[in-house]
Amino acid sequence: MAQDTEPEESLFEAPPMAEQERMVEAILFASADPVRVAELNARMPHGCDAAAALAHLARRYEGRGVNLVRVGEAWSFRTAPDLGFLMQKETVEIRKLSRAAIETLAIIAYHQPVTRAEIEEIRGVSLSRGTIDQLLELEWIRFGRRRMTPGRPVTYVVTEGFLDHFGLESARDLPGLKELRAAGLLDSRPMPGAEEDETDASTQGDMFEDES
Amino acid sequence: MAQDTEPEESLFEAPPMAEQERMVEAILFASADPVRVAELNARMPHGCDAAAALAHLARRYEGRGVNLVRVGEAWSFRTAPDLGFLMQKETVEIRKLSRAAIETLAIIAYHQPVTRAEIEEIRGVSLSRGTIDQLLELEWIRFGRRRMTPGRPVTYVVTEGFLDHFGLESARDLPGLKELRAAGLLDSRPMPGAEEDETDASTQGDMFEDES
Amino acid sequence: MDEDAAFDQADDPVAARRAAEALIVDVDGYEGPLDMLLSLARGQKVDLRRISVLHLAEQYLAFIASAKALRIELAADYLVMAAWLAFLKSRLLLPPDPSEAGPSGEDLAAHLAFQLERLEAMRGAAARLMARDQKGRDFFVRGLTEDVTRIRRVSYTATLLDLMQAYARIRTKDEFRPYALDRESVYTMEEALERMRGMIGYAGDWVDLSSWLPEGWQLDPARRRAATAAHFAASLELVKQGALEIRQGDTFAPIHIRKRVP
Repeated sequence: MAQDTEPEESLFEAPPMAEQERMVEAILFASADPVRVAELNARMPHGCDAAAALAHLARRYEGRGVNLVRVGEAWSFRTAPDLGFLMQKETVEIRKLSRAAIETLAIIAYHQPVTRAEIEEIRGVSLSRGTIDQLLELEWIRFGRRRMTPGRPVTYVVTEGFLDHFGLESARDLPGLKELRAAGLLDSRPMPGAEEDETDASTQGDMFEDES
Repeated sequence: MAQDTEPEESLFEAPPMAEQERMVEAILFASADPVRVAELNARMPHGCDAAAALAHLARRYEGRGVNLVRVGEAWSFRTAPDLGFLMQKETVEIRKLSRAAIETLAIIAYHQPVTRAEIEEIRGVSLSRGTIDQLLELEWIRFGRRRMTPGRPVTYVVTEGFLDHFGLESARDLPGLKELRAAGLLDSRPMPGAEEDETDASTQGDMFEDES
Repeated sequence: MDEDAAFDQADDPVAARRAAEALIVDVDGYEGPLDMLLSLARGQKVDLRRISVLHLAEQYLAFIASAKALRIELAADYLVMAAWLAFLKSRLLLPPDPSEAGPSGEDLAAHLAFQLERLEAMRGAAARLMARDQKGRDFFVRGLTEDVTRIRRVSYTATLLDLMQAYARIRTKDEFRPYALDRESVYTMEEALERMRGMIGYAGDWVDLSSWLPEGWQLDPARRRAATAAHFAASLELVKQGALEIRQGDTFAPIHIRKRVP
């Protein structure tokens, strides 16, 4: 009896970790875009543990010419940043962003979720329509939840594409985020004498999604 | 040779081989097409030996999920051949057998071995080639012996796979006409358990078209 | 900074004018009044937290005044900011009026300082962000990608019941043939209704219903019967809807219809 069941068990046994590592390696090499852990698990044979395989793989590629990087919930291979000089750049042209667009992007990244009015408040100038459009088109920002304040304004948050472009694991890894927060510079402070609503609004937003 | 290059090497100091390997790795990773050794050398710092770096790199990727392969004069990373299955996503769609196919199958099951001409005579319509092919492909029918009549036509019989699928011990276990009638199968009313739509569909089919 | 020079050399009208003009030209380079204030504040060369908001307000107002003197049109938001700063300045200079409600000059000044500091911080954050390694510039994605090929395999199935029903259907074709209308000679009321609705507008005077039968349905008796019945039923329906009037002079006499004029 035991002999009968043994071969069956081995049928359903997950492949050895070294094999799983090869599989993750192959799948990630085949894709230019980051692949989510869930998708890896779905594509690998039953019983595989993509997360564990990724951990092994990341170690293997440490210091190599290509590195395994995390982008939000997804993973991808990228060439090591110090070797950028070897690459031919004419194929990928980085669009020159306006100063307004860059600042707006930074404000969205650090203050997300943030409304248009808040962006304008921080910059002290109204936002031209093209700025948001451009960032949406680049797929660096997307709409977040509507703010639960009168008018239910839309909010903006950054995307995984943004994280991917700037080599960030998550929005928490934005440079200087902690210092800015500690200095109170990410607070939304209303103008003294202004209505209280605004404070409520930003506090609420913070509660809804601190991180996206 | 070695002596000639030595002074040059010391002048420009080529990066260590491990570094050259990283460079080749990054370039090949990011390139859309296989890269020639000459091009690698041209893109790498002066004094580099792409061929040697490639040899190291090929060894490193031996047995991995992606392999370094030579394509003519050029080199490229490719998915390990045994992992090709990961690049496919298979979905199985289950469809009902067409009316023509099920009728043909029924005739073969009840009358086997049966020739094409006989099937056509019983159904009263000519048999499209696709119908028999489909049943052969499903491995529900196979060729029987040729009939010892002029033209020696091939005959069709049902397979073990057919019996298996329909839960029959043998084709002889299929109920006869009398039994079918007794079971209410000759009634035009929908069978208990049979879907109403289906019955409707087939009835309508009878009215409008003889063969699908 | 140019702005500083503009105010330091106020005694030299030509130099002042030039400097002011240079500043005006620069207005295009500012992203609004807050940006300009930040730029002026940097000129104070102190930590933004210890900036003299009063001095800043004076600098800004002096700039606006010189721009006005040069008859240069300024965007409305620059003027709004000037008005607000003038108000802030008066609040900061005058002793607080206890009868007056609202925030104190210090509160307003502190908020302006906060806004400037926050804008500055965001500028820095943006710069640090853009200085990061960027995809397509510093690091690169896989060049030779492989698409996941989606294979759709179709599998067919049938039940024993299907099989037996199919066989029964074939073997008992004559007796089993389900009841079906001989559609060749059937004209439904729905069809007639549809047809009559389209024609009704033209039936101003009494017409014989039989003349309304469609072509091909007037000669063959079976077809004529079917079409007549359908059109009669449809007529009744239209009468009920108030679109038509119908009459028959005598038993078996021709049936006449006409459009009902409301």
